[in-house]
This record gives sequence, C-alpha cells and structure tokens, in this order.
Amino acid sequence: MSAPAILLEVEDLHTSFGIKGRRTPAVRGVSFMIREGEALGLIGESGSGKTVTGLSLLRLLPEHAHMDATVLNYRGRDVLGMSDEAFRAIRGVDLAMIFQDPVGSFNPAKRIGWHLEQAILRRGDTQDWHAEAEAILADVGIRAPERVLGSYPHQLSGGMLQRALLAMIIALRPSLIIADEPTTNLDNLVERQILELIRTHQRKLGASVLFITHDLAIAGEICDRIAVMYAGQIIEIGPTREVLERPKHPYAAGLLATSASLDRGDAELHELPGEPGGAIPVRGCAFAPRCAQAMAACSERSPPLVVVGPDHLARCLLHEH
Amino acid sequence: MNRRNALGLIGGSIGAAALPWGTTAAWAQAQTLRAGVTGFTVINTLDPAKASLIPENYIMYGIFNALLKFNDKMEVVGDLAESFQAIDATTLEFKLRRGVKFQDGSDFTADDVKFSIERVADEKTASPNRSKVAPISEIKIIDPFTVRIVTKAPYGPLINYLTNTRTGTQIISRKALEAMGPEAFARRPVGTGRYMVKEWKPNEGVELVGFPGAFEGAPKIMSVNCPFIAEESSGMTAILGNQIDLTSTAPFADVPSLEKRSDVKVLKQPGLNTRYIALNNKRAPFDDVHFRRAVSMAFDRDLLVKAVIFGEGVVTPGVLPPAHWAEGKPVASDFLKFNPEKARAEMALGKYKAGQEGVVLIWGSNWWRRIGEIFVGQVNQVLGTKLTLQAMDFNAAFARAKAGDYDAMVMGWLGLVDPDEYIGEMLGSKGFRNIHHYSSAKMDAILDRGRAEVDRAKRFAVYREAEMLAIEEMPVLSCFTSNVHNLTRPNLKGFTQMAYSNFADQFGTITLS
Amino acid sequence: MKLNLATAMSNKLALIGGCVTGIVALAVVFGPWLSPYSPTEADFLALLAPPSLSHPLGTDSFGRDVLTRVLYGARISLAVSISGVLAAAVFGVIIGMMAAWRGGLWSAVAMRFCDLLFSFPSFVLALFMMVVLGYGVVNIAIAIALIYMPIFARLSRNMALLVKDEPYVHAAILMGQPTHSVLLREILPNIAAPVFVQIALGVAFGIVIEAGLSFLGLGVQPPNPSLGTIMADGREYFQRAPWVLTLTGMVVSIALLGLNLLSDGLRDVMDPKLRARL
Amino acid sequence: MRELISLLARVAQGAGAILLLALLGAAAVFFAMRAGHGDPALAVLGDMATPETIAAFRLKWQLNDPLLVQFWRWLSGALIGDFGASMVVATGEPIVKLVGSRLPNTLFVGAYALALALVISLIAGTISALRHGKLIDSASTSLAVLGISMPDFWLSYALIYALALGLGIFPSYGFTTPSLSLAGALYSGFLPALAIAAPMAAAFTRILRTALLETLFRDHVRVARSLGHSENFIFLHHVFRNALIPYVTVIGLQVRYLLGGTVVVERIFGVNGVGSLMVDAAFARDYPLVQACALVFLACVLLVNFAVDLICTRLDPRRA
Amino acid sequence: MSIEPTPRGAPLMSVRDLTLDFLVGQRFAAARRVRALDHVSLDIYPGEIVGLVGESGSGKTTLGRALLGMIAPSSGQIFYRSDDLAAKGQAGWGPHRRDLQMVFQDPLSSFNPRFTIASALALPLKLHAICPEAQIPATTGDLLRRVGLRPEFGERYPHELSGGQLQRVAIARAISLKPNLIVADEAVSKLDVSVRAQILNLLNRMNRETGTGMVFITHDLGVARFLCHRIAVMYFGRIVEIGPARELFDNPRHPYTRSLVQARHGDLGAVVTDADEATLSIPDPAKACNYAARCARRIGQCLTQRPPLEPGADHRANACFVPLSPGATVSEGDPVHAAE
Repeated sequence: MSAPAILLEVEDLHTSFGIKGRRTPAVRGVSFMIREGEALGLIGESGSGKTVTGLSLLRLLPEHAHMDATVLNYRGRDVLGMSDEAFRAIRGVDLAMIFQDPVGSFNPAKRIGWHLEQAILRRGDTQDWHAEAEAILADVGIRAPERVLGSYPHQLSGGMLQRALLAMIIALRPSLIIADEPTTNLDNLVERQILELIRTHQRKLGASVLFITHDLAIAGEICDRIAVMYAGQIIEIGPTREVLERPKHPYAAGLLATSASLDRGDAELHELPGEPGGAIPVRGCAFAPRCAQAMAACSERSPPLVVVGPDHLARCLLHEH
Repeated sequence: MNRRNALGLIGGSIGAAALPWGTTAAWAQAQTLRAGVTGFTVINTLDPAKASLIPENYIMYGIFNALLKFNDKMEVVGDLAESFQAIDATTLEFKLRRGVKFQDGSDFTADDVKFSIERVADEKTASPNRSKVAPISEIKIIDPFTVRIVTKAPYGPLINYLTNTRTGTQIISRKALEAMGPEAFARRPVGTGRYMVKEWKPNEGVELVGFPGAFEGAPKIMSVNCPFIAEESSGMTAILGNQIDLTSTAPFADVPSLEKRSDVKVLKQPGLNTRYIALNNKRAPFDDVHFRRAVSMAFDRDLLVKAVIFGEGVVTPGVLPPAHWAEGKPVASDFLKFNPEKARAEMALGKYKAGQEGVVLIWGSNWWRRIGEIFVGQVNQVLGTKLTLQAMDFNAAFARAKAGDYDAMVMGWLGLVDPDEYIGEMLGSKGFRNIHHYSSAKMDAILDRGRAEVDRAKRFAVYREAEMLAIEEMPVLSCFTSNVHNLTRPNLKGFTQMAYSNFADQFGTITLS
Repeated sequence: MKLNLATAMSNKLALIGGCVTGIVALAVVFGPWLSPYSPTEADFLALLAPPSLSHPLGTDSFGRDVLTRVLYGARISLAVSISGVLAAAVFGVIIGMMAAWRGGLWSAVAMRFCDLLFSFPSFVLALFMMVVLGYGVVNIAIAIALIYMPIFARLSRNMALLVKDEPYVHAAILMGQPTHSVLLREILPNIAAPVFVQIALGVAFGIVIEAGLSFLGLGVQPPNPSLGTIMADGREYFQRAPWVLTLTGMVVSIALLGLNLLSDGLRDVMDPKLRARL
Repeated sequence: MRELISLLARVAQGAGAILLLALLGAAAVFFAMRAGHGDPALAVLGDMATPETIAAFRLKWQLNDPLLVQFWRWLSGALIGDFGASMVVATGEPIVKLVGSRLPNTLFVGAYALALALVISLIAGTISALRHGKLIDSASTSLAVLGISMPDFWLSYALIYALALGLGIFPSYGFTTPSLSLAGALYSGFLPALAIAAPMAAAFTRILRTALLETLFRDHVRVARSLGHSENFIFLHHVFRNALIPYVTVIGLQVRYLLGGTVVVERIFGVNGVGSLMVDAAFARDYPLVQACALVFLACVLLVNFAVDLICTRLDPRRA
Repeated sequence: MSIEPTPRGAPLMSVRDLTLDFLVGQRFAAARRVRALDHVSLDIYPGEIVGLVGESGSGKTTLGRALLGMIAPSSGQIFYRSDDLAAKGQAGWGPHRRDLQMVFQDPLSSFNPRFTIASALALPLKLHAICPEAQIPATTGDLLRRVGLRPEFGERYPHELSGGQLQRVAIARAISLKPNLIVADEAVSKLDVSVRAQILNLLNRMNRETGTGMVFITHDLGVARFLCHRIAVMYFGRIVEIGPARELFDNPRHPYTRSLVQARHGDLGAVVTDADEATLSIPDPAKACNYAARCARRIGQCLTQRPPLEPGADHRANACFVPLSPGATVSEGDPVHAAE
C-alpha cells in the first residue's frame, strides 16, 4: 500500500509575540506533515502553542505576532512565500479552520443564513445557495434548517452554532480542516455529536484534519497520529496507538497516566507535579522542572527529537541513543 | 487676480447673501441697509409712551417725529411744528406742518398732538416719561394746525422734552392707536417718520421699510434690517466681515485700531451720557457726607477714562456731561480730584473709619464691571476700607437699588438731553431716577427754579448751582462721560451722528455706494 | 509583521499628557507664588501691553499681567471643575453602587433623576442652574456636579453590576463580610479605574463648562479671574490686544490636552477593555 | 409581522418613556426655577416700576397664586402646546411662536454639526483604524485629541478670525434661516456648525477607531478571514457594520454635548436659535421662556436618543 | 477509594420541592418564565460529597447557589439541620455563613485582584475570630501549607499565581472557616488536565481529613465518580437519577445518565439532537417528561406525564417510566424511536 500524498508539510515553525527585542516565543521549531485524508492530533495543555500553530498555518495571527518557518508546503506548493492575496484564495476552500468558541465565530449582527450564503458564494459555483444551505444543515444534524437560517447567532445554542460553522466549512469543501478545540465549550453529549460529524464529514470530503485538543481521549478516537506539544515544542509524535499505549516522553506518559487513573476510578489520581505554562527556560528541556526522571543533563541542553519507534519520535534525553 | 483675492471675492459675493436673519430683502433687491443694534437683544415696545430702553428709541427715532428735534448743532428746531413761539411764560404755541401723512395714510393734525402728549401725561398710560409732561395743564387746539401747550408754571425743560429723543413725546396717529389698541400699536406703530415696521422679530431684530409718503421725503434706501447683536464685539466682527453696514456702538478698546482700518469707518463725538457710582444716601456707610466726599477723592476718574473706556470719553466735570449745552467751563472742585491725603483727612471728619465695609453692585458687560473693580480697588487702597463687589444681572441689581437695599452700585444713563433729566430726575427728592434716596430741600428748591426758568442762559446758571451743591453733598459719584460711536462700512454715506446716541432718525438719508 | 506603533505611541502620548498635566498643576499651585504680579492689582501704566519678557502673555485692560491672571484663573477654574466633578463622582458612585447592589425604590428614583439630568444638553443644564441658583463660583461647581453625576452613576452602576457577579464578591458575602465592607472593600476598588478615567475627562470638560459660563458672563464674577472671564475680557478688545484672548485660549487648550491625554493613558494603563463600556 | 409588532411596541415604549421623562423634566424645571431667586416682575418692568405696576404685573401673570396652581396651569398649557407668553425677552409674545421660529435654526445648525462630525469621523476613524500604527493614524489620533481640547467658544473665535475675517471665505456673523435659502443656511451655518462639530468629530473619530480596532480582532472576523473572504468584504460586513453599534451609541450619548454647544456658538455667530434665545432669557430671568427653552432642548435630546435607540436595535439584533 | 456507606444519620442539609423560576426580561413584551429548578428534593449528609452532574442549563449551578442562599427560590424549603432557611429569605443564612462555603469555577476571578493572597485569607479569619489577631499570619501560612503551597505565596497578588495554585488558595480559604459544607461549582473544569488531578486529589484528601461535606458540581461524570459518594444527575431543572457514585456510573438506570456515561466512553449512543431542538417534536412540553424529546426509549406515557423520582431500596432513585434494567448493556434493545 503506497502512502497517501503529503498534503501539508511544516518544518521548523517559529512563532512569537511582541515587539522586536521583547518577543515571547509561543511556537519553537515545530515540524510535522499531514497526509491526504489523515487526521493528526495536536495535543497539549494551555500555553503549549498548539492553537498558535494552527493559526500560524492559516496566517491568522494577530498583527504583533511574528512567524517563520524553513518549509511550509501545501500540496507541494510553497505557501510561505505566497502573497497575502494569493494565500487568501486558498484559505477556506483549501485550508479551513473550526474555532473553539462557536458563539464568537458568528457575526452577531447577521443571521445564520447570511453566513452560510457568504460561505457558499465564496466557493462560487452555486445557483441556489438557499437550497444548498438547507441541505448541508440537515447534513450536520439540524432538524429545522429553515428556522436556523433565519436565526441570529444569539438565538442558538453553542452546539447548534458549531454545527452551523461546520456546515459552512463543509460547503467550502476544503482539503485540510484545522479544528481548534471545536468541542471544548460544549456539553458532553453535544461534544460527541460534533466529533462524530467532523469524523463523518472528513471521510466524506476526503479531507485531512489537524485536530487541536487538550483531551487525550478525544484525540485517540479521531486521530490517526498524535503530536503532543509542551512549551511550544512537539515533544512526542507518532501513530495514535503507539503514543497512547507506549508513550515515550515522561510528560505524555504522565498525562496518560492521569487520564487512565481517572477512568479506572482509582482512589488517588496519578499526579504530574507543577503546572504547565510559565516561563520557558533558556537552556535545557522545558519539562525538566516537572519531570520525575530529570537528569543533570536535562537542564543543560535542549533534547532533540529522536526516533523511539516506527514513525514515532520523542524529544527526551532518556531515549537519545 | 491672485488666489486669495479670488477667494475673497467669492466669499464676499456669497457673504452679501448671508446676512443675519432677515435676508428676504437681500435676496430680492440689492439695496438693503443692515444696521446692527449692538449690545442689546431685548426691546419690549415701540410705543413712545411706553418705551424705556435705549434700543427701543434707536428704532423709534426713525418711525416717529416729535414736534421738535435737534439739529446737528444740537439746537432745537421744528420738526412736525413748522415754528413755535412763547405766547407768555406758561404758554407755547406751535404752528404745525401741513399736508403731513401718517404711515397709515391718515392726516396729521393738532388733534394727534394733543392726544399723543396727553396720553403720556395720563397716569393710566404709566409712561416712564410722565413726569416730563406732568407740569402741562392744558393742550389747546386753536385750529387743526395750531396748538398751544399751557403749563401750570413756567417750565424750562419743555422745549427739550418735545424733541424726538428719549422723551416719549413723539406724535402718534390717534386714529391708528384707537383702531389697533395699544398692544398691537406697540408692535406695529404708526408715526410720520420715514420708516415703518415691516416685521419685528422679538429678540432677533426689526425689519423696516421706507414710507414713501413721508413729509421729509421717501428714504433713499427703502429696506432696513436692524438685527440685535448681543455683544458689541460681535457687532464689530459682523461689520468687519461685511455682514452689516452700520452699528449703534463700538467696543471702546478697539476704537483706535478700528480707526486705522480702511474697511470700516468710525464715527465718534462726545456723548450725552453719564456713568457714575450710585450711593445709597440713607444707609451706612454712604449716609455720611464726609465719607462720600472722602470716597470721591479716593479714586482717580482719569484712570477710569483710561482703563475702562480707553480714553474714549472724558471725566464728568460735575454731574452733567460736558457735551451738554448747559455745560460751560468745567466745574473746579477738589472733591472731584484724586487726592489720597485729602480723602483720608475728609474721612477722619466723619463717623466711618478705615475697615468700613460696604458692597458695590456691578452688572453688565465687562467694561461696566471694570468701573466697579477699579473704584473699589482704589478706594480700599487709599482709605483702608473694605468695600467689596457683588456681581448680578441688571434687573436684580436695579430692583435692589429701587428698594433701597444696597450700599452702592455702578450706574449710568444714556441719551438724556436736558439738564433736568440728569439733575432733577436723579437728585430731586421726587425724581424717578433718584435711586440714591437723596433728599435735600435745598436741591429741590434749586431744581424748582431750574424748571421754572425758560431762559437758556439763566437755566445754565441755576443748574450750575445745582451741580455745585451736588458736588458739595456728593450724593452720587460721577465718573465719566463716554464718546458715542458708530461703525459704518466705508461705502455708507449720509449718517449724521448725534451726541444723544441717535440711530434710525438718520437712516432716510443714508446711501450705500 | 508590523511593529505596533500605535501602542507605543499611545503610551508616549499618555506620558506627555501626564507631564503636561503635571506642569499645569505645578504652575497653578506654585506659579502664583512665584509671579511678581498680583492677579487683581491694576497697573495703569501698562494697559494692554503686548507680550514681553516681563509680561510673557501681555497685560489686560487693567494692566494686570495676563500670565499671573491665567495662573490664578486656572486655579479657580480647576478648583471649580475638580470640586464639581469630585462631588459628582462621590454622589454618582454612591447612587450607582446602591442601584446596582440593592435596587429598590430609592435607587430607582435616584437613577431616574440621573436619567433626567442626563437628558438635558450639558450646557443648557449649566445655564439653567445659573438662572436658578444665581451666578457664582460655588453654583458653577454645583452645575458641573449635576451635569456629571448621571455619568458617574451610570458608569458605576454598570461597572458594579458586572463586579457584583464576580465570584470574589460572592465569596466575600459567603465569608460573612458585612454589606458595607463588601461594597467598600470588594466592589469600590474594582470600579475605581473607570471612575478615575472619567474624573480626568470630567475635570477637562468642567473647565470648558466653567469657561463657557464665565465667557457669557454668567459664571465667575470679576475681579476674580477665571479662564472664561479672562477670555471674555479679551474678546472686548480683541482688535487692540489679541494676545489676551488667543494666548489664554491656548493655555486652556494645553490644559485640556494634558487632561485628555492623561485620561487616555489612565484608560490604557488601568484597563484596555474599558473603552467599550458606558 | 412579528418584527413590525416588536418595533411598534418599542416605539410605544420609547414614546412612553420620553413622555414620562419630559413630564418629570417639566416639573423639575418649573420648581427649580421657582425655588431660585430673582423677581420676574422687576425684570420685566425695568427701571421705572412703581409698586402698583409691580402688583398689577404679578396679578397679570398670576404670580400670586400658589405654586402648585401655577404649575398645573403651566403644565396643562404645555401639554396642548401652549407655553404661555414671554415676560421679558419679547413681552407678551407667545413662547410657542418665539421658540417655534428659532427651533428650525437650532435644529439645522445641530444637524449640520452632526453631519459634519459624522463625515469627518467616518473618514478619519476608518482611515485611522485601517492604517493603525502608521503615521496617518498617529496624525489623526493626535488631531482628535487636539480637537476635543478646543472648547467650542474658543474654536469659534479662531474660526472667525481665520476663515471669516482673515481669508474672508465665510461670513463672520449671522445666519440665514434655512426656510429662506437652503444654500444661504448651509453657507452661513458652516462655521458655527464646524465649531460645534470639531470636538464631536474628534470624539466620534476616537470611538469609531477604537470600535473598529476592537471589532477587527473579534473571533468572527478571524473566522471570516479563515473562510477566505476578501478583506474589503470582511471590513464592510464584519468590521464596519459591527463597529457602527458602539459608534451610534456614543453619538446618542454625545448629543447632549452637541446641543449644549449650540448655546454658546449660536450667540457668538448670531444664530437666532433656541440656544441664544435661552441665554437672553437667562440674562433677563424670563421664567416661562427659560423653562420652555430647557424643555425644548430636553425634548430634542430625548428624541434623538430614541432614534439612536431604534437604530441600535436595527444594527444589533441582540437588543431587539 | 473510600466510598462510605451513605446516607446515614440526620441530613446536614435538605432540599424539599425546591422550585426556582427566572423571569427572562423582555422589556415590553410579557416576561418569559424559565424554570431553572423544578421541584427538586435532595438530602446531603454530614461529611458526604454529593455530585451534581448535568449539562449546561440543567440547573446544577442554580441548585448549588440556592443551597448557599445566593439566589432565592420561588418555592420549596431548604433545611440546614432542622432550620428552614428559605422561609427566612436572605437572613436565614446569616448565622450559618461560616458553616457553608463555596469554591468557584474560575480561580482567578474568585479573588479580589486588589488584595494579596494573605489578606484574602486573613479576612474571614478576622471576621469570624477564628484565631487571635496575632496568630493570623501563622494561620494563613499554615493554611497555605495544608493545600500544598509555600507560605511565601501569601505575599503575592492573585494574578501572579497560576490557576491551579489559586484554586488551592480558594480551597484553603473555604476550609479556613472549618465549614460543614463546601459547594464546589465546576471547581476543576477550567484547569489543565495535569493540574485537575492535583486539585481532585486535594479535595479528596481534605474531605477525608476534615470530614467537610461537599456538593460537587460538574459536567464530567467521570470526575464525579472519582470524588463523590453520591451523584445526582440533573436534566433541565430536575434530578433524573440519584445514587451512590460508582453504582450509578457502572449501572445507570435513567437513559440520560446512560448517554452521559456512554459519552465518556466515546460512544454517541442514542442521543440524536441538541437540547435546543429537542422540544420540536413534543406536542405539550409542559406535561411531558423533560427528556422525552431526546430519548430513544420513550413511550406514549412519556409524552403525557412527568415521571416521578422514585426512591428504590438501594439508595437509588430515577425519574423514568422505562428505566434500564440493572446490568443492561449498551446494545440492549431499546424501544424503537418514533422519529419525526
């Protein structure tokens, strides 16, 4: 079986915020690629740089951000050097994004119908947007599309809005969907449905997904491969089963152990000491201060990504042989 | 033509269209005289018998004629009366002009004269000028064009009081008044003058239109707008910006710089007016003649002329303005001269000492207030008193003055033509301008003599006597008499300025080139 | 990526605003002592002298040094404005906090009263109060207070409504903190920032109100100098001595500029999200 | 249909609120006035008043009746549009006529000023926000701060001396009422309108710039961008449209300053409006006239705010 | 894990028939009434941790707030020991303030940004005279140590601490008064995964060490299972199922509980619609079972009657006419869903 073509290739992505001279790095040399039809999970806690990575890929960073990479190819085309106008042309129809906050994703002054109309017209080959909009809404599990089209965003629940947003993306038929915690603000049951819809429509469209989440379990269900981020770096990346069952990096292992202890209903949950976020040390491994297995060398030099298994890499000195 | 000139030209030509309020005429026909009434926004009536404010008179001068008027040498000459002569000491006979039409088309006759003057004298009319005609005992109509006015006793001021000034004795159309009623008449009066009221917009201005049948001849400019301009400085701005052609006053300070300009003409002459500090002679501390005299010597009147009106006027030598016909040589009295030592010595004679308190009421625009500020500053400095200022609006201040509830107040009168108006009405115990509550039998006796005297030279002597007494007793502190000013556009010709602050009476001869 | 010039700029402007306000404040507080002239004593040898080294802003119709008068006048203007705005702030904040905290009839009545005040054009209200109360320094301050009170009441009500539902306020109540302590300790400090910003703005606008009233002759009465009376005076002899009106006007503008920049700065420093409120 | 009903309900509710505030305002104005000092009798009768004429005057104007009776008489008149007659400024003139002839001028100058402020601020605010951080933004924001630091009366004189007397482009004084000539009104009203508009324009520019910048970074804008919509489309439909909500709201709040500004500016430029009328009435203590002017201004603010409220409802469906 | 056999003894707090309506303000049109709590009854025993689980809008937070008197019920009683607090209005809670405390969802906003941690901790100590003035610094330091923080943290301001640290301080503040009951409203949902475990362990330990009872409000059934002795599942203002945590989780009887459990396991189960579309197919929602619209097991009775919450012998109760039988698996045949 020949592997599907590479859709997106990122190498050494750096993103920082602030003015020259006082920049705070958010993403520090992230590299990965996504094949066609593949779902890659980007996992991390707050401040790990996962969202910034997604925004960087779509050039949606705020103005005071600075982004750079050595390679950023989409379908083999260099995206990095594209003009803003040229990049805009592929945005939406090739690369699309679902955001965390469904309520804020809609212009509060416009009806849902308007939003869908604009999205459908953006693709540009439709005679009857209204019929298509109704069809897509029905497709994302909305029972009364007519009512939803005529509603203002504030009249709908988060779940409904997230469905409508998904409908807009489906209408554009992109080949890569970046989903940034699309279900974090939703209730559990709705969360499930949205995840289900994303999975279904991904398959229908044959699209790839970059799934950004803090929830290991969700990533495990949706994704083919998983990349775990910590302090702006990918610290472990590999096939989902590999990473979830045989995590190599102590941080990934710790997270998994925590989740597992909760799922098992242990009397005492497994704890990772310390907290994510905070200042990144100048030298050495960013996780070292929280790491139970930290060695002297860990605070000396930054560990490189090393191969720890088939298609499985980890950024830890423990595995550097 | 350079760009700036072009802009100016455009601005000017559109500007001519953008007049204050009444621009109807401006759009319709080119010749409209725009005569700004500056410093006032309120007139209440255009009925001569009722009018009390100077801006009312400004307009009425052009609507009415009186039996007599002042010529440009300030001599009394006939107006509606062709001639007049004294039959005896108490009777004046007037031969009236024939063929004079009122603005309503009716004929002017002796009956209108009798009616107009008796109306002022009638208590029911409540005319502020009633006292001027009160001594008249009878007005006899000899024939339709001959009238005799008989007074109870010889009455000197009468001639002056029958002129077209602030006297209320302008001749109105009896027919019109009786047909319209006094209220309507006050809004749209009917006289014999060269202008009629076209529209009176309360608080905005008056629009006048020429009366073609006027006995003095139709005016040269038939349409006149008289906008009320609250600030004198705005009037200046307006005339500099070619929004008006003529103003009724000018800001004193700017007169020198305006005189240097070629785009505006300044008319000025010594005026018939007086600005003074009114004192409450019935209340401490100004109930003490020594204190009054001391205060009079404790401030420098020359300084007031310099600092308040920037030299646009002179120190009042006694009580009467020097421009007055009655004023001959200046009165020389130490009591009117700034002299700190003498002032303190004089105060020592009286019952009030340094530290004495008193309140001086001030009101009106800044230059009016400056009188009080300088006065209080200097007096306190010289005498060590503790006089203070209290600012209020004129009505409130005047109400307190009338009620006797004040110590001192800055006051002034404008456009009074007879010495009796200045001294008799201000210092006579029954004078209606006597807000000073000054009462002196001696003064009253002198004033009675003055009123009874008809000979000009003798009257002069009597009023000089009254002035000397006033200086001796110092019931008021005369300060200065200001020049009267009018600003005109350079292209305006034919306006004759008079000392008593005239205005609309001259519109008929004005031309704009 | 673009360097964010606007942020840097706004902070710099705020700094300038603070400096200008500081200089004006210092000048107003200490200037009169340093000035060799009296604000009210006339020098009739130097009437309407043009600006010179000895009289940087020239002299007025009394020969008084305009700079000295401006310093004293600014003192009165500032005092009037500050006391008016502070009174407005105190009453407005009390009304607003009570309305947000308790509601109830009195709060509703007070808020309706504020709405009513808020519906009068600002200067019309000031003018009206001058007619009702008469001229004078204290009455101007009252007018300014009435103009500004509804703004503070609304602002603090809106802010307090937000803060009131903050968990830390609930926590305080649950801890058994008495109401006055909750209001003073938990709520007041957290609505103070926008109130301070508004005070700075209000003082600026109060100066304009005072100057406008005095300019018309309805405000501060001579011989007390105030920025408005000095300018009104200057208008009377503008042709002869234009410096009195223009230079005083510029001083007013500089003071307002300082206060406005300062309030901008305060807003940015204290809470960048504040702009959206009120 | 439902929208129409809700709109009508809103209008009715707004009208009710306005009426209530206007009534409260009337009461406040009346009683505040009577609580103050100054005798209207003397104010009218002036220098030569005798006690008898004063008494007659008090009788004529029914000033001897109990306050409540006077209030009721005045209010019941006011409700049918009769504010009585002016006492001083134009004795005996019906106030309705007096104010009625002035109101168009004030409304015209006010609307003119508002229009100028809107045009200036829309252009400056938009450019400023789109080029934020650039030189033109700094220039416009600095100008805006400068603008709000120019009190209107002082700006009036600056404009008169620069544009009217200096360059001679505009009239220095006076105003042509719009019913006589619209062109004349636009021309002669320009400087007064500009003097009022400049500080407003500055305030509006700042709020529009802030609102645009805030909206620019909203999530839905980023979403629209992520969908590949053009920047023009996004600016028009997502940014500008939404920034109008706070912008219009602030306009509603600023109207009280704008109308307040007409008072001084009208007097300086000789515009015969309600503002200059009120100043004269204030000087003269013309009680009924001051009351009527204050109420007319109150009504203007209430109506404008009501209109702004309706517009905001249109702009922001969350408020409906 | 120490699941104590609850309930036993007299309840600490009892809620009886608690109903709470919000009026949703439509300024001119008639205000709409939204029922946040619908005849809720619940007992909380001393030392017990009761979990309130449900989706947003289920009324769990409202119930928690009503327990503390932060919101006035429309009807029903709230007993503290045997004292009916609700009958006395706000004042009813006054004497018991010290006994009833709360931990909030957002740690940062539950501290006044103007005060240091130490002064935030000191204030309740002072108010209730927990210890002599002089000992307050020592006591606050001690409290911080108990929640795993160094006493030096006391000098810092809230924004200088991370979310997890602040939540520890919040717990310290709550336990400083030695309350009988703490209401923890989504106390861990804003925290990162790794930190959440720390806080859960801390809460668990505190409960064991101090015996403080807790009402733990969460949307996460798994978290509730770990921490709580008993769990009450809420749906649209009603408790639909209640029982010992582990049993309820392992063996749900109400279909809604089951879908929550399934959702945790990554299965969508039978849930088909969002809540806001749910009422579309119900003729008279006021009379039907709340859950009927989304329920795959509904029968005719569900549309005409409200199922009561009937207690069973095993301390469990559920409000369902067709409860799942014990041991039923996910794939067990459900009544056919008569869709649309």
